[in-house]
Amino acid sequence: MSPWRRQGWLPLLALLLGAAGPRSGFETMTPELQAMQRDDAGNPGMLSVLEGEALFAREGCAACHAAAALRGVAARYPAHDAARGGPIDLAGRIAECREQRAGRPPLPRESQPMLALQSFVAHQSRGLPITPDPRLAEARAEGERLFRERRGQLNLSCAQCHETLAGGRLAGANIPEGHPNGYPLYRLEWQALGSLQRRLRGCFTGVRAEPLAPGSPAALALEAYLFGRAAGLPIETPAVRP
Amino acid sequence: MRRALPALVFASVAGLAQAEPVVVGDAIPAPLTAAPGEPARGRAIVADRTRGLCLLCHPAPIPEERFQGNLAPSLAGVGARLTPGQLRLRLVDSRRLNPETLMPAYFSTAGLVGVADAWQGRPILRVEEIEDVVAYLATLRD
Amino acid sequence: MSSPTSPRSGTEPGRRALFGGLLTLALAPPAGATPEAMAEAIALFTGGATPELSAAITLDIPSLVENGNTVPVTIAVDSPMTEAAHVRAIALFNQRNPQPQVIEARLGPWSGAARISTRARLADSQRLTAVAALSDGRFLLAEAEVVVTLAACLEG
Amino acid sequence: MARTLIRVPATATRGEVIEIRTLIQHPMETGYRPDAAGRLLVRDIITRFTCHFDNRLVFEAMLHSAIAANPYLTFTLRAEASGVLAFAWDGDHDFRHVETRALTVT
Repeated sequence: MSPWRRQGWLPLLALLLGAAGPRSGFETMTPELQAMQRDDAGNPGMLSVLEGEALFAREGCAACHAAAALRGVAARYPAHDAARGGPIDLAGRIAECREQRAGRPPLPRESQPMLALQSFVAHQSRGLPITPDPRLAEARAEGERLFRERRGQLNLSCAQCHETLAGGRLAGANIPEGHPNGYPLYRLEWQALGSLQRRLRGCFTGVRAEPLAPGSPAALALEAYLFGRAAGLPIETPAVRP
Repeated sequence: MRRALPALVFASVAGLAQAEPVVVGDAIPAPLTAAPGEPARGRAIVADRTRGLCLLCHPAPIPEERFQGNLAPSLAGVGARLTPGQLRLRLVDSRRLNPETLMPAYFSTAGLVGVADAWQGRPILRVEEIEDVVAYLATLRD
Repeated sequence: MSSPTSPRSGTEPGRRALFGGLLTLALAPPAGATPEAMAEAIALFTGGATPELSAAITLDIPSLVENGNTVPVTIAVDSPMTEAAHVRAIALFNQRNPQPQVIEARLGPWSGAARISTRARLADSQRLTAVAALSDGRFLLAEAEVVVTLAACLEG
Repeated sequence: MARTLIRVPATATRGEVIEIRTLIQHPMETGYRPDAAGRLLVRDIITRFTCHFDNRLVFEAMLHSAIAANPYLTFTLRAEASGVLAFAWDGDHDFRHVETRALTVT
């Protein structure tokens, strides 16, 4: 097959996938918010990326990891971890690396330094498509079960809002498809950068359900499923969302 | 794929055993309280996004509340479309009519999964509030 | 400015947590600012002079925002920015936050242009007023209406 | 220590009007927001931003609670000569952060 022909296919494929594929929350934001995310000098999430970059150097991460080699890493997470026999997410990997290899005290998942390190690492993959780890099929299946399970006093599932009703309006707010491709991200509601786990906690609390414990097998399974259903979407870290 | 609901278990209020609402066809014809509902209180509950939650999904003729959802049918005219008994069943447990419904059961805790501690065993509304909301919705005739 | 002793006494369910999440508001419902308070703050800025509505000043702010916590705003004044004719100051006011002031900026001929951008917090849909102080003692005014929609699923 | 993002053109020609963009990490706690227990959180905002060019004040802004968290501010300056831009953010509880950037005019 001639290279021409092969290339001819790609845009068509992209178009077809684009039409039916996942839609980033970015696309349904106002032009002003899109501009805020796009502009590195104005995106408030970049402050965390900068902080992460400084920490990365100060904590000696660069001794093993060249920043350039981090490109693409976040697009492959959550990944299969042989030692755990299951998924590990980016925050989990960073925590493990710091503690076991660098001998540093643990950082809580939601702490500012951890969010900063995570946003710095994920930022290196900005623009790269999410490529789910094929070894996580089992976790994704469990995650999908959780995604479709109705829960909480309001008895709603993730799927009801973020699949069936995506694009509708819950009160004044647009319901996005709920993809994880921009985390950690700067949410105007938080007025801060936060993790996917924090966002999930918000949703669970919203339907008056007990949130999943961050880093628990259930939380990792749901995360693996969310990244699986967002396959192909570019990493946007640090995204900006309302 | 959803399991059939177990026999309907209606919530009881703080130790006081509630008479179980009696479903007749697609309605609960008898009020749940001796005192009739109060439409003004019902309107306030419908408008309150942390109590009734109705406006998150339903548009309603409550003009001072600007941002109303579009996920569920408008409440305008609902009092002409449904009898108070039909409204009551839809509030108490809409799943009785459609197991896949988006609408939460406002007075049933049956079959719920993973409810947060703070809301455990509690229905979304109390019987008096259900009656207030029914009374209000019944006034929405155009 | 009125006392913030009763920050949640306003009736603004629109800005309250949906779905029973805890409150994560940037601003409590307006306990203070009103059109009158805004007019007072503007009078303080102009020293009592009445600003003229003018096309020479533009207040660029989205008419609809998803979240009032961070609303981009740019104010620009068409001015030669010379010693003889320049903008001395630019200020932004609001009607429905607890306080009517948002920002006051001072500039001069060395600024080269009269243009500032920032991000405001808006407790609710409301009218904003930008006022520019000119070197000749005049004040120019521009207004904009902003509709703030709600954020759903606020977290606990 | 607060982190900042400051964008100053690397070089400017004499007489050119440049735009300076600044962003600083700060919660801008309004003083009107209740905590979980319903008590108002103490106000903690940046109240004043200044830019000096070679020790001469060229821009000043007074900020209020209505400025968003992580204050973003842009303004302009006519570049007449090379020199040092000094940015300072002052606020509640003795908050002070200073940054400098060189401006090269050709």
